[in-house]
Amino acid sequence: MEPDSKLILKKIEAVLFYLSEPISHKRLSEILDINMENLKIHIEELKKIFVDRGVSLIDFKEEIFLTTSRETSDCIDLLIQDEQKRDIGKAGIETLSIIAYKGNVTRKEIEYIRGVNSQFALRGLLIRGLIDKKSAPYDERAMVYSITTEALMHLGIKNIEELPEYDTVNKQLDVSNIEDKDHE
Amino acid sequence: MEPDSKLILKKIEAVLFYLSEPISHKRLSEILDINMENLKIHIEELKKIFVDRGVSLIDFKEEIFLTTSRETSDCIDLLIQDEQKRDIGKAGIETLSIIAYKGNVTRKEIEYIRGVNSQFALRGLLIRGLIDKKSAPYDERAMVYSITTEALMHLGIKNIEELPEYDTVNKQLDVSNIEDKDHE
Amino acid sequence: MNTDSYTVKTGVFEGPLDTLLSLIEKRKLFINDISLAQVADDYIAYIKSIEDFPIADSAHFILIASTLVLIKSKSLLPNLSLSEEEEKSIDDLEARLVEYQKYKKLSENLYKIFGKSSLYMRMPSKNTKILFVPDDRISIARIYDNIRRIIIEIPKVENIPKTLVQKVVSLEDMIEDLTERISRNFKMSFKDFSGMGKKEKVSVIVSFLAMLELVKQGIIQVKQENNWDDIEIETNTVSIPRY
Repeated sequence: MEPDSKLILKKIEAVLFYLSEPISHKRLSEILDINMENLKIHIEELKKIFVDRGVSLIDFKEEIFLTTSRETSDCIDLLIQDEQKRDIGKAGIETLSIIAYKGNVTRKEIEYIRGVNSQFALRGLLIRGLIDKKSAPYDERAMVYSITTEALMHLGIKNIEELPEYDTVNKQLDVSNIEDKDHE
Repeated sequence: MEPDSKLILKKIEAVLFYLSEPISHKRLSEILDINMENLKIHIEELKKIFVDRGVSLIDFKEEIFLTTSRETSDCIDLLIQDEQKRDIGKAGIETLSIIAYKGNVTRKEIEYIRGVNSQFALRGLLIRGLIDKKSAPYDERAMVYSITTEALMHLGIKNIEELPEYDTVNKQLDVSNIEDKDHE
Repeated sequence: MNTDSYTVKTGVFEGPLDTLLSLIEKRKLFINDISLAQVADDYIAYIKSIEDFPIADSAHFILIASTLVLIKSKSLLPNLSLSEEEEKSIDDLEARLVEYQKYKKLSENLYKIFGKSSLYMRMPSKNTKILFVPDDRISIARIYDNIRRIIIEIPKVENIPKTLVQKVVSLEDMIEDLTERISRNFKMSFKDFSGMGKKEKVSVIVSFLAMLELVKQGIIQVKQENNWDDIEIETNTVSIPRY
């Protein structure tokens, strides 16, 4: 295979891997900047690589995506159960505490308060339904996190104001104008 | 390869694909219900599959995960459009370099080399997830910083040895040792 | 200059080692006592030009300035004997500069590849089934304990130690003090002026620095008869110009 062709294959694989959802042939051809005909040739080539593997390539109705293969499904089920059974960990409880007391809080604020990256902690809490994520009331594009009603019920309270010393703690968590502080 | 072994490989691949975040060797061995020794054999086997592909396997600090390969980054950049990606200050990149090349290093050592207070540079790197902080192996109370997989990914490398001039620098570092850190 | 080159934003404050290294590199010199003696004046001029010292770093700046003064005075007064400790601080400064230069170069190379051809993890799936599965270890008490601890650890900007600065004697004050005392006594010894033996080492060094500054400006002359002898300071003019 020509080197160029090899790179196209790699790029298709990378895009499919990165996106966790189906992508249309058309959009894929735009991203790779190649024509549809050329794309289809490469898709057929890529299918050969994904035979008898832990990940399968599905090409259906002009849409294409990667998914875990059938034989591994019991293992993935185990993984999902394990994800949900595990201790939420130090990062998880810290992040949850901040979200509980602060209410509608951005990832940036959480990370500023904790002083560490909290991407995976947030993801873990989301998957378990302890927190949810929505657009901020003040800005459509900003995403804010808050504790779910189910989580509050689990804690035996109806709203966050019932948390111990809610008012004081909420004020102490104020980190507005954090931009200015983050330089040397 | 035995059919059983083939299935283990598929399962590892599926788990890594599904999780989309690093998983420790230990947890992976539990989910697959195989011992660590057996797991490591299979990880090595799997690495061979992921040579020269659109997806790379990274095995760093006893954690493993899949990422897109560096040759495909322009395509993924198109999907992400993260303008802040290269946004790291002089203090940030200097501090990151010291941590990357020296490995487990204390704040004091970093400040001795840079000659300036590095508190905020360290915080910025921690928040971005480019470094992490833990107790030193030699002393519980001493905190040391080290580079994360996230940082490797940013630099487009799969392991620390791929850092520019890593070998040369490390040889020099073995010779020079900083005495009298306290005379500052 | 292309946009990818490594540049320092204007107005960004540089540290003492960085400043010193730039001065040496600007003259295309290697790091050694000769080049350090050559750039000592530039470095001191730089310190004097900065109005807002970052509090946390000013002590570092002055300490490095003192070492530079030692190096320079040794080059000006070859008879001058330095104590073992002083010799060591000179060696240390050279070693630190070499070390810093190495990391600075490495960081420039790292910057070239930073974020250039990144590897990416898979995007988290949007269709992940969300099941409410609390961890039984989550309780109000645990949340409260955690938040109390977190609040204590939120960085307070004003925590930067100010005490460091109080210990450091300002160069300007020293020069003024020296000028005044010289015009009063006409002839005095460096030992008397600096309070050697009584004051902290930093203060002695800053005095020396001030003295050299005055020599350079032609206000005073210094004389040292023999090694280890005290240094005599004399004024050239009776009226001391203000500067």
